[in-house]
Amino acid sequence: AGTKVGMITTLSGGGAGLGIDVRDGFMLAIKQSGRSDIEVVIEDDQRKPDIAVQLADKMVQSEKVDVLTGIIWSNLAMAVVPSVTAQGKIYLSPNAGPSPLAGAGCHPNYFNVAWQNDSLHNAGGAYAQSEGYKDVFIMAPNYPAGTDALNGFKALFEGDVASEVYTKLGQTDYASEIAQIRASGADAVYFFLPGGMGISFLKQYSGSGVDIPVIGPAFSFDQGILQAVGAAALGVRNTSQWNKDINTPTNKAFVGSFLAEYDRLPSLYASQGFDTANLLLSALETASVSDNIGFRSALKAANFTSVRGDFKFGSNNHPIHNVYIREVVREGDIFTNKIIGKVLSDHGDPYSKDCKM
Amino acid sequence: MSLLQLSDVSASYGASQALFGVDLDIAEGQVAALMGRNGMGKSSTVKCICRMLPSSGHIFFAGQDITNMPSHRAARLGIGLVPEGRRCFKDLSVYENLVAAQQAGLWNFAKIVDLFPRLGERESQLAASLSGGEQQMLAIGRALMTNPRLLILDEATEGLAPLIRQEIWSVISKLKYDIGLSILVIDKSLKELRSVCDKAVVIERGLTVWSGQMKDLNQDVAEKYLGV
Amino acid sequence: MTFVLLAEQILNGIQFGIMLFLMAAGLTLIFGVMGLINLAHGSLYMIGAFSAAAVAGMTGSFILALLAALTASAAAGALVELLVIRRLYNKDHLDQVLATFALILIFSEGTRWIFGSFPLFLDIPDPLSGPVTIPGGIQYPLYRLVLIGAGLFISIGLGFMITKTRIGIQIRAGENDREMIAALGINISGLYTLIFSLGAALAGLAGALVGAIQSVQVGMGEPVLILAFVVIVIGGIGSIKGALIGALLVGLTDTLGSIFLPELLKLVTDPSTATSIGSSLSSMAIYILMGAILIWRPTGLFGIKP
Amino acid sequence: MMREYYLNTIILGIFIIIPIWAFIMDEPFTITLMTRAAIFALAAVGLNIALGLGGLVSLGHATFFGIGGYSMGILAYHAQTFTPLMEWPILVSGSKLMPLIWINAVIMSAVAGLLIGILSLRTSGVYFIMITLAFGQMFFFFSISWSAYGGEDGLSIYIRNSFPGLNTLVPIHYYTLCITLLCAVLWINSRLIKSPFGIALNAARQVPARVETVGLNPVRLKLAAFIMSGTVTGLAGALFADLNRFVSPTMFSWQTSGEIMVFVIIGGVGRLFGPVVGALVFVALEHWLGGLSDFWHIYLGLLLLGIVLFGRGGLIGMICGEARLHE
Amino acid sequence: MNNIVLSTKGLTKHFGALSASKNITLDLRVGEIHAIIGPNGAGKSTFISQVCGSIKPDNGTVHFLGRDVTQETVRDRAQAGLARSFQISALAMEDSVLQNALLGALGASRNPWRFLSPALGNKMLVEQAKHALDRVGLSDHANKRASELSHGQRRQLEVGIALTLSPKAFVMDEPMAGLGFEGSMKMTSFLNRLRQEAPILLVEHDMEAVFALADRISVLVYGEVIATGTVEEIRADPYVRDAYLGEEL
Ligand SMILES: Nc1ncnc2c1ncn2[C@@H]1O[C@H](COP(=O)(O)OP(=O)(O)OP(=O)(O)O)[C@@H](O)[C@H]1O
Ligand SMILES: Nc1ncnc2c1ncn2[C@@H]1O[C@H](COP(=O)(O)OP(=O)(O)OP(=O)(O)O)[C@@H](O)[C@H]1O
Ligand SMILES: [Mg+2]
Ligand SMILES: [Mg+2]
Repeated sequence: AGTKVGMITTLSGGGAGLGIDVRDGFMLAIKQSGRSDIEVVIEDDQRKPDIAVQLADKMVQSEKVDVLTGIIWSNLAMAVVPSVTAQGKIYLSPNAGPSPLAGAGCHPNYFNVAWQNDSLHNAGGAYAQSEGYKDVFIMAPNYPAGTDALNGFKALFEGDVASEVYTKLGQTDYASEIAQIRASGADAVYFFLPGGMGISFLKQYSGSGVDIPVIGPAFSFDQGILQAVGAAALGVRNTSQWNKDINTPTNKAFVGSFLAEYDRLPSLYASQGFDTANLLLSALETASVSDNIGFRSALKAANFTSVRGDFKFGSNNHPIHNVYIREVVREGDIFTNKIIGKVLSDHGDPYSKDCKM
Repeated sequence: MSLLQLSDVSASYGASQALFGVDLDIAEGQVAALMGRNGMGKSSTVKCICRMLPSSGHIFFAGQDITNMPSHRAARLGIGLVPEGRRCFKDLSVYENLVAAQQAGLWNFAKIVDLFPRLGERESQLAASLSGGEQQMLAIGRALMTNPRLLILDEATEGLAPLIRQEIWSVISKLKYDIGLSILVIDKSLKELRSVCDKAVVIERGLTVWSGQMKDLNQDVAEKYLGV
Repeated sequence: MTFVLLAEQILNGIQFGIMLFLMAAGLTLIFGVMGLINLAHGSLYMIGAFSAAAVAGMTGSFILALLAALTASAAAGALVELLVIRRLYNKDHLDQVLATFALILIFSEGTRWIFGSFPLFLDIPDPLSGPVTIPGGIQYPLYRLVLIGAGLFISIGLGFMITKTRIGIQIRAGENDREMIAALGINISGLYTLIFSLGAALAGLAGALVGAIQSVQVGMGEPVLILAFVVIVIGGIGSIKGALIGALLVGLTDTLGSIFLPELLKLVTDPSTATSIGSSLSSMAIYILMGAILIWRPTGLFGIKP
Repeated sequence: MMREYYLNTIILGIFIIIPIWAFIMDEPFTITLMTRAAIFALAAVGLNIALGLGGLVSLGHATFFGIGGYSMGILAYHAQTFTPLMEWPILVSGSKLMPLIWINAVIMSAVAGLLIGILSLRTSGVYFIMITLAFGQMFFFFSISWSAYGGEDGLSIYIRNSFPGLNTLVPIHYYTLCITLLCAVLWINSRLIKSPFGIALNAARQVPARVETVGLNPVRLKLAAFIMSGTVTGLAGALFADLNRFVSPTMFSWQTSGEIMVFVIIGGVGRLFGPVVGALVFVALEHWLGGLSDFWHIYLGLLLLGIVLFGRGGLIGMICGEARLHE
Repeated sequence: MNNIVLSTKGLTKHFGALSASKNITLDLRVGEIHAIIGPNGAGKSTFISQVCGSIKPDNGTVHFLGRDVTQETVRDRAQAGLARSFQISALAMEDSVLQNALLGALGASRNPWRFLSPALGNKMLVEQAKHALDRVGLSDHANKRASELSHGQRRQLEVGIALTLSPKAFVMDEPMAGLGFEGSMKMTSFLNRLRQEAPILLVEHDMEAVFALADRISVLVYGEVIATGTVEEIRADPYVRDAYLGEEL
């Protein structure tokens, strides 16, 4: 019998771009595999937790899928993952790695193919450290992922924190924070402001005349939104586990085929969707989904070539991979990223020690 | 030639029909009274004339068929309404109420203040806080400010002190004799109606049951249809 | 905290307030004066920003972009008024809520359908970019000063139009009794179409102006919408002066709250709890402000008392 | 025009027949969907008490929905982690027992309703809409940053809470619970409309000055309605959280308030079954339209627009005409 | 003096610079109709509102049934037996005529806090309401919506609601306004009988009715009582003729 995959992702409303990229990356890999025995059911969660839960129920109860994937946002993942894994389904996360699911709440049926939420922030701290910054202004929205981000940064940064600022979720005007940055005397700024918040901040920052260097995780500088930030982002350093210029045959093939298929450059999210599908395909080669134990160990072996290069799972089923630092550059008339160095090698996450499975 | 002519006008509020065939005719310069007991359809007739209530039948004003005209265009042809219950714009000042729909002509703000000095004293007060009678004056002033050819007064003396009421009646006569304005009046004071109006139309249950010269409105008719 | 920083933050608060006013200006007409609850106002704001971004992308001219924003949103406004809103004036607030909620869905997804799911680019024109130094030694982005100017200009213009001109009087009369003002010979439907599309144009203009320093994306209108309602209600519905003062109050509360609340709390608890509690309090601050003002003055600061 | 009474019977029939059919056909998800509709209906029936009867346009009913949800979330979370809810002055531990959770949700919502109501009822009209919205937003932002209970991530409760004698994990069992509660509340509501309180409240909505001159206190009447309304919506919140086995700040968001209000308006404000029809239709549309296209919100918007523009008094008004006077 | 039901002493009220009431002292005695007349804007409705409690006086007191009620609310006074009808109809327009009357009966029973029993099942309340409708001649319209009534019929319902309260005193603001010839006559004879039940403080511009009904008349001009007396005294008062009556009568 074939394999049925349920994908719950955000396809409408404000955050739709991310979900669409994950979906497209995922479907590209499925298509390239040429397998016709894999059926993917895709549903739109509208970025609402209750809808996501409802869709998960639908996938499990009436679609009777074997594997679930697709969720973009941590809070939606927290709503869906514990219950579907408890019901014996495999969940592969193409994005979002909230810390509870990596630590005490880990589950043998849950695999994260993207990153644990702290990863890129750890790398941010490490990079600031390696650049010799002494006093960094750090900023994130006031919600769990924001707190995680700043803690993640501080974990590998040994200098001083000039000021730790939590902004409102969805804030659009950063004049006051920029004034604080200017007055803080910091020698660098680290910020985590996903989506539109990051765009607003960067545009306003670049017009403010403050020229303290800025560092952030990949999310605010990804292919999808970089064009909207425009020149304001040029030169900004950001951390990422993937970039389109990673020089491996797999990655080159991926970038080329994605561009050919969808007529746009792949984003980080597309790469994660692609990896997720390839992980699944690799496990299907050696085991059947009906054999839960066997299939899980096939997944855990991660016997596929990730577009990001080396990839393996840690004890908590979260990635151990390299994290790079990228710089925003202009290529022709589009803005994109260029890797300028590796920050962390074979980096896992600190939560695996709390994971007992 | 008749200025306003209604023939066989009927109208309903949703499912309940209020008018069943009203006929009415006012010539240029005429003052007519529309009479009938409470709830017989006087105000509904007025609403039809002012196009606030959709109706069937025919309504002609100044030679034009206004039966299906939108309200504001009918008003622009020269129908000035003092509605039942005053309906002043409560959040507007007295002055603003008056100038809101002003049209050039004989009447202007100064003339209205001459007519009702009280309105001048309250010029910048909000209509909502005016006394009942003051609101009534305002509604009359507001209609005059549009300089109509036909003035419709629906219970315009309701709630006015006797002195002012007399004044309004004398204004009505003045409008009639000095400038030859056509007027349609609804009022409960038979005595004044008799002295000012040329003709009368009586409606009962939404039907015109009597119409003719005012002097012909005898005691029998009055008793039968009006209860006096 | 130094004096200059404090002064700068107060300036930021005022600036944010005026920006809020700019965003609320169109709504002041439609909601404040015409009395129509238009949830789709945020969509008109978004339409302005998107059309500006599209035209700026094609022509590179900011002026053309602004013109495009004005035209597109005014046209959208007029269309919406003629097709939908017109039938809602006589209905109660609830029907207006539902219909304009439906319009949000249509506009948001329609925009995404046309422009795709990714944010668009719209930037400050070169002559207006970069900071200037204002007296007191504060460096301030020139563009923001321009926004302040635009906001003040619009508030004065609107205030004049509503309180002093005949059109203003007629609109307010229509808000009290539409049927009656029509019976007095005013084409109130036509007038309302005009005013609605003027309100829409102002929203579009704000979207384009503000979009240059924020992100131009689907859904950008809704947070603004709520803030704009807050601003108008604090000031008192129908009062332009109220809206302006409400906007300043909200701007100042929001900006100063997010700075001082954490600082204040640091006096009593450890820094990281203080920052987190402080910033959650500060996100509630404007709602607490609104609640308090309405409890104190149930019709807002400058609203007409019932 | 169909008599409203018959229509209501048909709607109740739908709520009974479809789940039974789904149970027989082994379509558990259909039952889940119906459960969702029933819970939304309950929330909206709650709002309709304030909105339809009391004329209180509350754009903050998500407050109660969320309070109900967090009542469930917090109690169950403490039970699940074996930590006490509070230790002082008395030791209170969590619970996974639905009746207890419901009582807690109802009491908490009533308290919130009382406080919010007293303050909000000083205002009226649009100001009331906005002040209730403000309270909703306060709760929303508070819950987002309330890290003890998950903040924006919310709280996951891995196993649905229990009800004596039922296996709540079986969809049809849980559905039976929800639909029973819905019917009970509808019955109470139908009595309420015709009761002395209902008549006085109805008049207080239309002419408060008149109510006052006959010696009744319109504000107190409205406050009572607001509290009742809040408790029903709060109860629905607890059920909803249990349906999803999850609560998060979205339950407090203004969009949730808006949706609950949309249910009521789609069905028909002030109609006994208005909210029920509204919720059912909305859930059905959400489910079916979602499959049509990525841009299904456009269709949903057009449908809603059609309902407002062409149906006076919501769907029920469309089918049954203007509300009849209750004799 | 125990035949005084309602009295005011020195009632004063300012709206900004305007004195709407100046030192108004008057009373209402058992079995009488005390009419208050005066030019428009003289302050009659303002006075009535102070008597009923919806406007608080700046100065002065209101006594009802021997009790100082100046600080009491509209509701307290209504419960004590003071019934008011409005100058501009205040009815629950969406409800039936009967329900409107029922509201009054409910108010009289003082207990709206019954949630589950149908109001129309309460015989006593319904009887009370129907009786009141009967008396104002609206029983044929009991099942109509209030919004379907004509202006005049609404005025009748206003009075009907006041009746259901079985009050100790009536305060009526222009009950004749909007009634036709016939209606006015009926209302006049109705009020004439009503005074046996409870005295009436009557504000009215319809002089025919006032002269036919009033035992005493007070004339209010610019917020001040300039004269109080019997019908004959007031008709003869040259100043009142000047300020108010004009050449009528
Ligand atoms: N808005 C309305 N909805 C439904 N029926 C109405 C409405 N307005 C009036 N009616 C009905 O239409 C009939 C005629 O009413 P109309 O107001 O025209 O009477 P009228 O002659 O002006 O009476 P009055 O002298 O009391 O003002 C009445 O029976 C009334 O019940
Ligand atoms: N809230 C207010 N603010 C300012 N002025 C007011 C207010 N309420 C009433 N007035 C003024 O007080 C005066 C008295 O008003 P009131 O309504 O008592 O008059 P009235 O004697 O009942 O007149 P009418 O016979 O015309 O009904 C009026 O001139 C009115 O404009
Ligand atoms: Mg009439
Ligand atoms: Mg009066």
